[in-house]
Amino acid sequence: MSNLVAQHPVLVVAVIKIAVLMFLLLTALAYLTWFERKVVAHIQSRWGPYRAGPHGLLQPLADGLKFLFKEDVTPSGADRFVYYLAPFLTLSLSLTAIALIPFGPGEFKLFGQRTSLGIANLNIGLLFLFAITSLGVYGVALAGWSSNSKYPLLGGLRSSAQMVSYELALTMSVVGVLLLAGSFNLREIIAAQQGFLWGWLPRWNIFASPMPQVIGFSCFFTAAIAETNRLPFDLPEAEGELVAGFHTEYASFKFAMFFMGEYASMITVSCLATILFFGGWLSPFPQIGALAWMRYLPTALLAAGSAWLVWDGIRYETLLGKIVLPVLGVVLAGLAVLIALPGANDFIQGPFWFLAKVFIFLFIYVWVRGTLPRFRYDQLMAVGWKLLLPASLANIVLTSFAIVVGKR
Amino acid sequence: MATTVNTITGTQTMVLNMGPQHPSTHGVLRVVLELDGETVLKARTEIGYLHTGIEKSCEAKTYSQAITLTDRLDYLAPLSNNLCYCLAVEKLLGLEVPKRAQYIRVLLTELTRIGSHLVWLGTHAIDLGAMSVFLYCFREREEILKILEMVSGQRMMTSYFRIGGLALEPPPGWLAAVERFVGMFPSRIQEYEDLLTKNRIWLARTQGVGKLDAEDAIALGVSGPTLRGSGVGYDVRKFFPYSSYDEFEFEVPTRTEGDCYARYLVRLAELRESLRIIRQAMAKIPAEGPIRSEAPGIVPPDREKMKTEMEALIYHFKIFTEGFSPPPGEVYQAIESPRGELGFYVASDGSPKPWRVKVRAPSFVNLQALPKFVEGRLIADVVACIGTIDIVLGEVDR
Amino acid sequence: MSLELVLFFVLAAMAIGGAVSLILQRHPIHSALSLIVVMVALAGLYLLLGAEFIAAVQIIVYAGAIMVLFVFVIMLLNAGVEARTNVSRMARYVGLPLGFFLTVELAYWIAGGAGRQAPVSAGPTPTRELARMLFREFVFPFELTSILILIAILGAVVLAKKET
Amino acid sequence: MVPISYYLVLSAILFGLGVVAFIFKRNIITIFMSIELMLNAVNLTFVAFSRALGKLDGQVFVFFVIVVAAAEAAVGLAIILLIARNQQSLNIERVNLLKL
Amino acid sequence: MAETQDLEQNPVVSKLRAWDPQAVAETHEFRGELTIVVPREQLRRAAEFLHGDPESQFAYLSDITAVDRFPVEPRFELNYHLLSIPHRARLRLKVRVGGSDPVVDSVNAVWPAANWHEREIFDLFGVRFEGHPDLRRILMPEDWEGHPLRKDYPVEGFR
Repeated sequence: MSNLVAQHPVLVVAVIKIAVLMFLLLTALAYLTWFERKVVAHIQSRWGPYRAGPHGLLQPLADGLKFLFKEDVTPSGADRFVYYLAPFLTLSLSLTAIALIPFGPGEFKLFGQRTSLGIANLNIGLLFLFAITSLGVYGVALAGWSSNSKYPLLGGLRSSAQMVSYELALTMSVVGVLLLAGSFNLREIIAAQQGFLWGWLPRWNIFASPMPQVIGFSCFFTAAIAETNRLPFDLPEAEGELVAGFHTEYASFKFAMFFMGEYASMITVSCLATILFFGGWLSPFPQIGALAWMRYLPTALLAAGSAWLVWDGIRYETLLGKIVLPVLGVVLAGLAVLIALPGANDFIQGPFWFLAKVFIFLFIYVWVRGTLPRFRYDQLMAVGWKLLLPASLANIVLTSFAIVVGKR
Repeated sequence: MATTVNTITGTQTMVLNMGPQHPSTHGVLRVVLELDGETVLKARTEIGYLHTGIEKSCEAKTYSQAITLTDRLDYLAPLSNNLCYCLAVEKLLGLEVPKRAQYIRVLLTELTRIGSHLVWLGTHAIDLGAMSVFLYCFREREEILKILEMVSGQRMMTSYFRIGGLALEPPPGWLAAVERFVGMFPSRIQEYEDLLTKNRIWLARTQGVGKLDAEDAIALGVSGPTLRGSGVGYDVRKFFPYSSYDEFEFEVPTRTEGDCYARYLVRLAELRESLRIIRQAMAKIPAEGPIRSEAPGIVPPDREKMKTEMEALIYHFKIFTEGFSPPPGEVYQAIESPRGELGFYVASDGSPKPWRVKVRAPSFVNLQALPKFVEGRLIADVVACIGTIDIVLGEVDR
Repeated sequence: MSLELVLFFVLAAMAIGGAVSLILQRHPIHSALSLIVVMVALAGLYLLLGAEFIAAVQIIVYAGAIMVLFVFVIMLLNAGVEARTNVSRMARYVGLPLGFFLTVELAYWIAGGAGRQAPVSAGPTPTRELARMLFREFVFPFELTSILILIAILGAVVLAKKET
Repeated sequence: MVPISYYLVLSAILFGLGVVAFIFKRNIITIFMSIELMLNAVNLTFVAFSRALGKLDGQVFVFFVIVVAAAEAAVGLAIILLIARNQQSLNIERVNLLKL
Repeated sequence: MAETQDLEQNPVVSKLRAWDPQAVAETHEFRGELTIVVPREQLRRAAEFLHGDPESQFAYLSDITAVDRFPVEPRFELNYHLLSIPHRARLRLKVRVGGSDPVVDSVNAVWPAANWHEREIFDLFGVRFEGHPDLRRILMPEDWEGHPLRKDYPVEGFR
């Protein structure tokens, strides 16, 4: 085996990249919950987490510990194997999906291997992403079935029907993008969106000629919210009706796995929306004289953030906050300086814009959750089959027509 | 898993126990649903999980002591219960309450109505998934509870109305607090409406759901907004005015659709009408004047008198040790509580303890309509229908 | 042993294990899960064979749609553990040996006969080529499948509606 | 390099197992699944040969097989649903009359 | 407390008298509330009449209350609080039931609202309602012994 590894240094690099990404991702997941709670709290005019650490920054840690140490109850009569399998399936699939996401255009060297940001670069990357997400339904359906309880069963039934229906709309809504890009490869899809219309409007697929993918994007994002079981489509877990839906009988870390799986798929879907419709890591500003300072936007933002942290930290009520927040601010300031250096600055542009767009989508997710009521099951199906699917089909027809006409 | 075969359609049905522990049953209500897929074939309502025997307890208390028990009935509108019980006993005694106390009673019960409707709106919305509305409503309810605390010293179990008037002189500055609330509240109602009234999902979830026509509504004896949403303009405040309600100008909002959305609109309109009544009451309440009627032996004397007059001290002692004895007879007094016609039947045998106290709880009667609302509809509608009846289990089970 | 061969054996073991488990499991859900394992393993084998598109379609359609449908139906019908009824004697005493024999024979002949054929050099087939074949040479059958699917949808709807 | 015969042997074994499952299972749904298993085994052969011969026809065939399998699953499961409703059982031995 | 003379002029009372003299056993008024005592056998018919009669239209049943007058016999009083929405009038129908055989006709068919009220009275007083579709205990557990609101049932319950 050891010679196998020596023969294939790619494997070593891949393992290291996976470890780093996994670490970053799990941290991001934890802080995504913090972010969601904070944003929803502010929408609802309350403070959100505030006790654990300054601004509740240690809340994810506290939550994690709580999940680990809670009693883990298995309902009697549960199908044990499947009951344990389901959360693993959910989490591992949604984590796997992120392996296919490219985070930036740059390349770097590791153990003499030139390698890119992102783990896998497949020719049919998009198809594979869909393949993995299409398996996601098993986690939910099996969890519902194996709990041997009625609410989870109903939740599981709902989810399998819902996810299968919306997957169709999800897949169909990106066909327009595929037609424009002519490739399944996510990097090539981004590359196809380079350039500007009339010198200022980025040629992202959402604006692209000959056929802006506005319909496609609306369908995609709606279906994506449904695929990730978030409000207003969170029927499989609808706490008002089905208590907690498919994960009613899950506690402790198994519950946390569902939770993390949901947030991981939120990230995946936001990344996909960014890549397919909003130009991935491409900057929205043309690199012309007046806007050249945009290269230093990440630095500026970080610097502003660090200044605010220091200012806020000094005034903070608790001693811990008085120490932690300014230190964080100084670290951010250091980062800001670091990414202003010429070599790093080029490298950081792609990931910066990519993550910024992903962040906006995640914010929209939370915003929607804070605003809308929930659909009823039959209405949900009606939206999926009678609105989203025809709209995305129409989008395909219109796009292909526009391409044919455009070629003339 | 228990599945039974429905003999009529030949399909397998599933019996689902919704509650008594369920997030959307607003307490310990249990609904036994027979489901075909997600469609409700039959619904059976089981209550009694919060039965505390309040009516029996009343028979062992003096008339004044029983007031504290009424707080626990509809714990979202304690002052309505206080008011109804006091009015019933006052009717039994033939006691007239000073105008100032009457207006303060009206003002506070209307505040309670707003508070109760806010809880209804918030929980109804969160049942249907609109989480933010819930927190907005509780934000405003907090202000009301603060006013109640200011006046009575208690946020929820107020026991502020006493037989013959009020417990205490309201503290200085309380009207300013009401004023602040009244000034702020209309924009807040608008906020809820912005989030819900024209929201497509909200419309889809409530319109045409939980239909009840006027005839069925009357036959089932439902009252309050549930009845008025079906187009019957029965409001006790207008029909049998009590506590000077006839001196106030207000509308009784009705809708004819008879669905959840109609009831939602009725209740929202009631919020505005209550505000109107509160504004009028604020103008009417005299700055000075007695808050208790002059009835020696029934109404406790003022603190001041008690310390100076021998007679008053004796009455005070007698009232709080053995109570007072109304003449034998029976009365039924109804008021319009936030949930509908709240009635107290009080029978006296001439002793200091009521012979029988019966609460005509609006939630109890309205809840009977639930199977009518949900049969043939989906599980998700059950939640909407329970929410739209606006039940309080403390009152249903008593 | 080359990496490819290792992968092949791992995936083959997964596939065979899944198939055996499909037979041995008595609850339909477990059988369905076993079959999903087989399908995922096969998708991996397709990748080894360079058929990227087919591998993705295998997972999306087979594992992600058809098997979900199976699981859905099993959950919907609340199917219990399979009754252990007596297998027909014919199947037990004639069918099993025959099936076993058939498998061994097939394997033997294939291993002996077709094994000489060397595999063509590596490199995934471009999806573009596959698309070209589908829409040029096989365009008629391709369009026919859409009619087939339409008919299947109609059939399913009619069958499911029959009750009412 | 994996010799093509390995794939073919694997395919044969899978097909055989599919046949065994088809014969031995009593539950209609499982029997249906064993058919899918056999189809899958055949697909593997197609892809393997397509690779060995350097032609794409095999993959196109697999594509068609998958489409047919999907159509079959839709109709087949609808039939199973009907049987389950009318017979209250999924046991193949109780579905011996040619009627639903 | 009864001013029988005056009440003869009351339209509801006179209407009911005119319809069936047997239906009114006695009438009283206390604090402006009209009470008509109806013999047990006549209750169902009187209810139907009051519900359907266009001049009374007591279509709305507010409440049914039972009172235990123990140890007086007949022990139980059932008070039906009726409301006529078009006429804005209230009326109390009273029925007296003996303790030895506490049975009354159910008015469930006249006012469906009576369903739970009658179940509650059955539960807490032990008065049975003839013709009730679903006469089960409602507040107390199914296997509860005794009827808690009866006067011979101690407030603390049986220990």
